[in-house]
Amino acid sequence: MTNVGIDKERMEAVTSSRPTKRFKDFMSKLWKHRKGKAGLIILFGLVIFALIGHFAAPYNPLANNAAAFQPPSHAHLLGTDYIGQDILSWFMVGTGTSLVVGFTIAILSALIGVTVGVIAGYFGGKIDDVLMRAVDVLLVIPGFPLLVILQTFLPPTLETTVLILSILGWPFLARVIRSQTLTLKERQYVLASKLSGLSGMQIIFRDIIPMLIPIITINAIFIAVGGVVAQAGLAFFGLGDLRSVNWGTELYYFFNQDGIAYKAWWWLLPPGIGIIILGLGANFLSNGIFETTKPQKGG
Amino acid sequence: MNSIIETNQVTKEFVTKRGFLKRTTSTTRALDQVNVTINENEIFGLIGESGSGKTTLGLAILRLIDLNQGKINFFGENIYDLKKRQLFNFREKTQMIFQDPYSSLNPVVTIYKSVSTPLKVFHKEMSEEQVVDKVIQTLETVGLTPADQFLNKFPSQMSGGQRQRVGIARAVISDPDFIVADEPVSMLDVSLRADILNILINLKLKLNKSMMFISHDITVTQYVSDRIAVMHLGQIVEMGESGEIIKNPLHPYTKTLIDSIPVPDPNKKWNTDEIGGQISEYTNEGKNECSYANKCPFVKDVCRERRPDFKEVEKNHFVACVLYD
Amino acid sequence: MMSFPLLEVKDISVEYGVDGKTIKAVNHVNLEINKGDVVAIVGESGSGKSTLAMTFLNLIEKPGRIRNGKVNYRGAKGVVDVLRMRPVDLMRYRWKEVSMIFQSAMNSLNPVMRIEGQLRDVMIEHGTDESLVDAKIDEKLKLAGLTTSIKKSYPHELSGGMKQRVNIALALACDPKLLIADEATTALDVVVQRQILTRLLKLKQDLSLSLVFITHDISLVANIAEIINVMYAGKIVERAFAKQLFENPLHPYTEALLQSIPTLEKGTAIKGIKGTPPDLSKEIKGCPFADRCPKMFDRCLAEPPELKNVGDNHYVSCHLY
Amino acid sequence: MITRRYVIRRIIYMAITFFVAITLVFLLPRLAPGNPVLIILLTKYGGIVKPQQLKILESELHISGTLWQQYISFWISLLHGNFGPSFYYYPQSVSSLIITHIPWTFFLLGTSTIISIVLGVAVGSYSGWKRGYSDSFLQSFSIGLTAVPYFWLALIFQLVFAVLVVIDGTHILPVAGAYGYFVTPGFNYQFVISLLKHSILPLATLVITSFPGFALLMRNTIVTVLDEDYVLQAKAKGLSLNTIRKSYVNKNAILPVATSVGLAFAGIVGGAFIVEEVFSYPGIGYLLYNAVTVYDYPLEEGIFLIIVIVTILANFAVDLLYAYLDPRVVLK
Repeated sequence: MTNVGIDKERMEAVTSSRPTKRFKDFMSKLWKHRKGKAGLIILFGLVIFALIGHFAAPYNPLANNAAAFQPPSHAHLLGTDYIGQDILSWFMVGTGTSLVVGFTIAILSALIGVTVGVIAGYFGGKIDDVLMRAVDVLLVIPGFPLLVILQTFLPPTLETTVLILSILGWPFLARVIRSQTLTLKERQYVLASKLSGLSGMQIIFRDIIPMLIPIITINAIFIAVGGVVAQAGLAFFGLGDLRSVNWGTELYYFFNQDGIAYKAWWWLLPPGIGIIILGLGANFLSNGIFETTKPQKGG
Repeated sequence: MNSIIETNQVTKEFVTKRGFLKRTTSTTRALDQVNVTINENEIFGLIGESGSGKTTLGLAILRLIDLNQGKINFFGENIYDLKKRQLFNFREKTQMIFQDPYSSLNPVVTIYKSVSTPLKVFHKEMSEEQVVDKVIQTLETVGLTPADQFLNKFPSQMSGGQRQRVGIARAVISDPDFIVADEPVSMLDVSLRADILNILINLKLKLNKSMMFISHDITVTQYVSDRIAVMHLGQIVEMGESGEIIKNPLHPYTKTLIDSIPVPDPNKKWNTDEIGGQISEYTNEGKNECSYANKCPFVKDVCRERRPDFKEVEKNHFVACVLYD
Repeated sequence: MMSFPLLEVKDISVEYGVDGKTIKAVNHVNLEINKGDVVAIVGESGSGKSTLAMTFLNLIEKPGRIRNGKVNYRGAKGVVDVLRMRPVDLMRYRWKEVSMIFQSAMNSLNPVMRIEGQLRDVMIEHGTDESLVDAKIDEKLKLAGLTTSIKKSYPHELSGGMKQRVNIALALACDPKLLIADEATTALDVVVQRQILTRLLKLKQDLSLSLVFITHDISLVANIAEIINVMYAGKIVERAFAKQLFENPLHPYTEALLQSIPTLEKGTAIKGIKGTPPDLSKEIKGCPFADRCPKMFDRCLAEPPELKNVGDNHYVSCHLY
Repeated sequence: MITRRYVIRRIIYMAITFFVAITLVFLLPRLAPGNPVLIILLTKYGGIVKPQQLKILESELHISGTLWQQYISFWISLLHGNFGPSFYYYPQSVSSLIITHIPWTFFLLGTSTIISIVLGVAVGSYSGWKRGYSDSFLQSFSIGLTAVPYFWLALIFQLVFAVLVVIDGTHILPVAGAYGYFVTPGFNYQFVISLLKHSILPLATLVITSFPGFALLMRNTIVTVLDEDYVLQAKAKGLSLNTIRKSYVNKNAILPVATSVGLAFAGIVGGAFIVEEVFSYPGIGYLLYNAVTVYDYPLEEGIFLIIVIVTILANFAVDLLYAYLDPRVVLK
């Protein structure tokens, strides 16, 4: 053949798999999608807000040197709480904690869920049976009462709460991933990879997991939001680490320290609005990812 | 002529469970004591309707499913006895071309990566430059010229016909001895089929490949094949030289099949008097009877009493039917 | 004697808006179907043949839209344009006058309704007397070659061939004048395909139906159709009686198509058509087949050819004639 | 279609789920190192406890004998329906406490689930069928509502109806309890009215936060179903829009909603519990909240096991309903 002398540049162009370019393409598509863009902006905004809170909150959230139950004023933009702590600072720092909680739960749950789902779906047989029965059991036990029982006996720290929520957060994802894997493994290119001599693990990482990334991301986003809400709910129930500064404990103190009697709406609104904004951002972003990655209908 | 593949009493059963408030299991024989021999440097056509077991046989010959019974020899060695290392060597020597050009290429993997994979796995000694050269050369063999411009493309940037060529390139690049082509043109537009079929014929003529060509379309099959086997409900009912099968079909099923083919001749209008009866669905449940007995116009009592033998009626022309006893 | 077409398509164009692009799926097509005709429309995927058939029932839906043209139907009350009917009239026209067997037999039956129910609702809504419905359901199922016992089944309990026959029974439910079969047998095995198509031809004779077959399989239409339309890139490029078309194909596309299909006679080599069909979202200045045509010359790139009668009702759209 | 095999398998699987839940409840206190009784006493009560309570704790936790013997005696008492005495409400038994409180939870859960499904399906099918502006409005509205956390909404209702909107010293709507202080429980007009009034805010909280999920799902499946070939064929058949909608679209679109009810139910349970806490509604969620506050472990465990049983049965019922709705489903 005449093509023996291939220059280095072309070699690289041919052999690189170009994952960064695919990511860039995806991001630019997402940015063009109205909801996807809105989701990105909202979530990015929340992160910035939390970062500012971490480094430059107006007050130490746990310093109680102002008068209690002060409505919003110049000194305290969101007023003060039952022992005179600055609510804006509380909320800013709390946003950070809640976001970290959600993010960690999402990562841990997604790791477990994807591993279980892909293994069950790809290898099938007995492993699949056992794993899926476990998933069914976990799915049917109502989460909140189970959380209450677990948190009662485990040390009341934020870490245990995150751990429990991660351990309980994956079953639904595992089920979704398994059914997707079952479809994907019927694709002829999986058989082609097998015939090309690739091993099961190589096929999983080449032909299965890349296709699952959008659906994993979408589910992880919902797990993150669910985790934030669940942690807040637990804290609200008086469980977990009540000294931690986050959205849930803010609501807990509002409810248990006469926030209602003092009509302290400025205390109640921020955490709820925070959760709503997070939920909206997550919804928009996942909707954007879904619509920009779904396969085009063939003509 | 040397045989490359020899199947011996190959049987594969699928079990389905169903029933209302009481459990029944039914067994379907996808392959029922199949004996075929595929020779070196030959295209062996396998035809049958959907559900006849033809794809299952293709998968069995590549050891992609487990058998209930029987053995399959590849160059005289039973592939179901191969150990891990030998199986790897067997994989190197066999390949498959798929039906669906859209599902047979991973959409996020470039053409270069798809096609080069068998080479990189089976020929680890090759340098990257050699691999690129070989990929380019192979793409040009299947008519993707200039090959350069396809290397970095993703499947979504190519047409169905081009993708099917990529699939063929992937199958031949590691220089296998034997290829199973499973309905390789049935999803392509009519005007694109001819080129693909001609490429397959050239693989045999120029590269001395042996092939099993699976299809439901007799016209297409006889165009590429040297010999044809007709499959019905998991059994081979007739086998012979392809011209002979078309001109002189023996089995009643083969006759019906050939009669039903549309021919591009306006003088052969279909006769509206010969309306067939009701269609019913049958499966091979492994009963001791001819698999065609339920539909055959020439059915006799004996057809339901035993299975007809698969015998050579004329030279190299085999049929399984009591009419030729 | 003047013959009046049963259905007359005049200068129809259909577009699809996808991803900000406009795809011209059907481009200024004219077609006539006379009473008792068996007409075939042959074309490869993307040629616009199914879209064209959809206009007969005014069934084009978003993102598609009919750009211009008329579909004139000659009914009991004279000629009406199907595309401009009042919704009430359109409901009455559909299925009662023109019915259709869809390509996707597997998916075109309602999965949660028994076969019986799907025949019953269309009969009742088109005014069949309640007391006659049961007998008619049985009659139509028998016409389609099915045992009447399957009426109690759900679609998922039937095989592909049986579902397609249910679709035939459905298409006959209201005794239409014209039946469109859109790739009605593509997914089926050849034996079943032949059984179903001969049955349709028989029904055509017995019930004085007109038939339109839409298919990609040019061999198939030779055996069943009287008049054949060849479609390419949204246009009819050739129309002739079956005998003429196969014995004397005029358009280079038809010629190439016939050369690309294998026949049972051994030894005749076949060859494909090089290139791919044009991108219908782009403006095509000349003949849409020009860049794949072996006989292409300058004029082909400059101006689009018209569909002309070159004698004996043989129409072709090519600058060679 | 439901096979016997399915029913048997399902019963076994329900038993397994229950078994896992019970074992978890049994093992949890033992996971912590040391004597669980001492740990509870020291950490939760600072060691100050009546001798009587110490006894209850010991018998309740079944801490005599080997782990295996403890486990068996734990099972035996459970099988007798005996969750032991409550730690805090002594001498009332856990079972009697649950029995007096659970009807309220059933009422909240049942009513809110049904209203949410009906409302969700109605809004979703309107939205999916209509498309256009009202659809995008309803969609954004539903998405917005799904993001609202129920406990926060409950607090907003509290704030508004307990202190902000009080006319002449009376509340427009009651904000605590299940019925008024002065009415006598029974089938009398005053009681029923009081009951309904008290349920408005808790129900509203639950319905507002859970119906949008059903609405979005219904809307999306309607949109998918409208693309199906059988809907196109139904249009070609010249059927009236009403028939197409009823027999072809809704009948198919309702199926995914039916499957989601089981999962959603497990979620609504959590919502109901917190709502009971906020509105001092005397269901088992409120009871659980109190149990958590006073470290009444036997009570927590009893409530947990009861709610597990209820959810398992609800899921089973949903599966049967689904098999009834979709002829294609064979429950094997």
